[in-house]
Amino acid sequence: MECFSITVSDSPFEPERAHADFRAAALGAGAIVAFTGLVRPDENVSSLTLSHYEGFTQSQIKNISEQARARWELSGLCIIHRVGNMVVGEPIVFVASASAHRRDAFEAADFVMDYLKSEAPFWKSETRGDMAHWVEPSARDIDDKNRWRS
Amino acid sequence: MECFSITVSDSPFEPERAHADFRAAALGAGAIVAFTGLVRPDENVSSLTLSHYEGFTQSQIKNISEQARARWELSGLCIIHRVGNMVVGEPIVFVASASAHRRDAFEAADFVMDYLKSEAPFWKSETRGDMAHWVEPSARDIDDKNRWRS
Amino acid sequence: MATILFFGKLSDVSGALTVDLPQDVRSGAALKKWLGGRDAALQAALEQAGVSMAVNQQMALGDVAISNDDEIAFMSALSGG
Amino acid sequence: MATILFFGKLSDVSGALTVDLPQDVRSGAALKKWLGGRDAALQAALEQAGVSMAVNQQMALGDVAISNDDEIAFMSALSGG
Repeated sequence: MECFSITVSDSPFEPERAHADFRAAALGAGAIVAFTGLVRPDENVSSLTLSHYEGFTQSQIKNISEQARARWELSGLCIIHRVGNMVVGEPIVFVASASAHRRDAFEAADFVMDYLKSEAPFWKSETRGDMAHWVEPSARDIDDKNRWRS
Repeated sequence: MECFSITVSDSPFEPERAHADFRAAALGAGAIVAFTGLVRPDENVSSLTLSHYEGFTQSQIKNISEQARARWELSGLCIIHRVGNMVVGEPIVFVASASAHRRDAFEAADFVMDYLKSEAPFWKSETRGDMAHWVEPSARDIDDKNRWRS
Repeated sequence: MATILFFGKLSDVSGALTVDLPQDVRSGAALKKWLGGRDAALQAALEQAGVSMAVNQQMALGDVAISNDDEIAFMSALSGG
Repeated sequence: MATILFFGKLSDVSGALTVDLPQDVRSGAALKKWLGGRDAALQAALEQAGVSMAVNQQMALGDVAISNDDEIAFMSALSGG
């Protein structure tokens, strides 16, 4: 059974719930890799808000998902991304890939995360003290993404 | 908070339960990568049994865990391995790594899995028809492990 | 009427607009120039590095044709997820 | 008495043994030879590729010293997890 899904939502989600649903749907896969990104504690940041462009953001993520499906042998790929206001420790992103082969599952999840972190249409705003400011992708995120150029 | 654990058990386990416990313990990490290995359906295999050498197997896995901790910046590494008789779809192995950095979490989980699949002291027996036979690591597993030689 | 959306840093400078495009504003580049002419702060923001454009939710370049039926988005440099 | 354990394919040939080691069996290699001399099937199995040895749960080579207090394990080629 195949299971490909993309969710962008301002509601909190439980990575373990998503993992259980994905594992049930991806029945028959030998390998599941799940990445969970969490809001890290930063004593200078009091608030984190992620904006997106409804519809466009989903379709750009769908492109990434389709690239991953073309590149690796996957029986499932689940992408969940939080938007809106988030607090420390909350899950921001969950990417799970299922495959018969361990390597395909690892590489696909890694690839999708690198694209999400550098090219997906999200705009992040952090409040430090009284000042909200927009955050751009780190040089590290851009380097990570460039690993996949062939 | 740091969380490093190794479990080898003949009791079934829930990857999602392990993930929830790990996420709670690794509070403060920005990235969690979790690998789950499941018994794949194979119409020719009626039964799969994994043996280990109690104590020795755990200490060999501990070596691998310590190598990963030395190589990557991790705030947690959880390794669970099933032994005994297993049925299709059951989780065999769960490896979760937590880090401030996505890349460290991905590479550490990938590394640990490659070692578990090729060098950990487990002996796998499959029953095909009436015949039980011992399985050796695949050439693919050995190639995967060799990627980490520096 | 065309819908003009702004994302990221640009959304601090302008909210969404619903506008009747002048006859001579029929490309992405012409729209950018026209919007900048109405608002100096927006002009400066639109000229920052990393600003991209989408027309009807498709990535577009300056020569893209636009009309009053379109949804045009100007997006500041992406943050990533 | 020394405890001798067998894992993997080797465990099909012999169960665990508790033995009083002869005076001249004081290395891993000597033990392997001695066990093989008692049982031709075990001798063949111990000579297969990939067989490794541990003494008191530490990986060991043939020249490792052993005594009657030790736990010695012979392990067939590993399957991996």
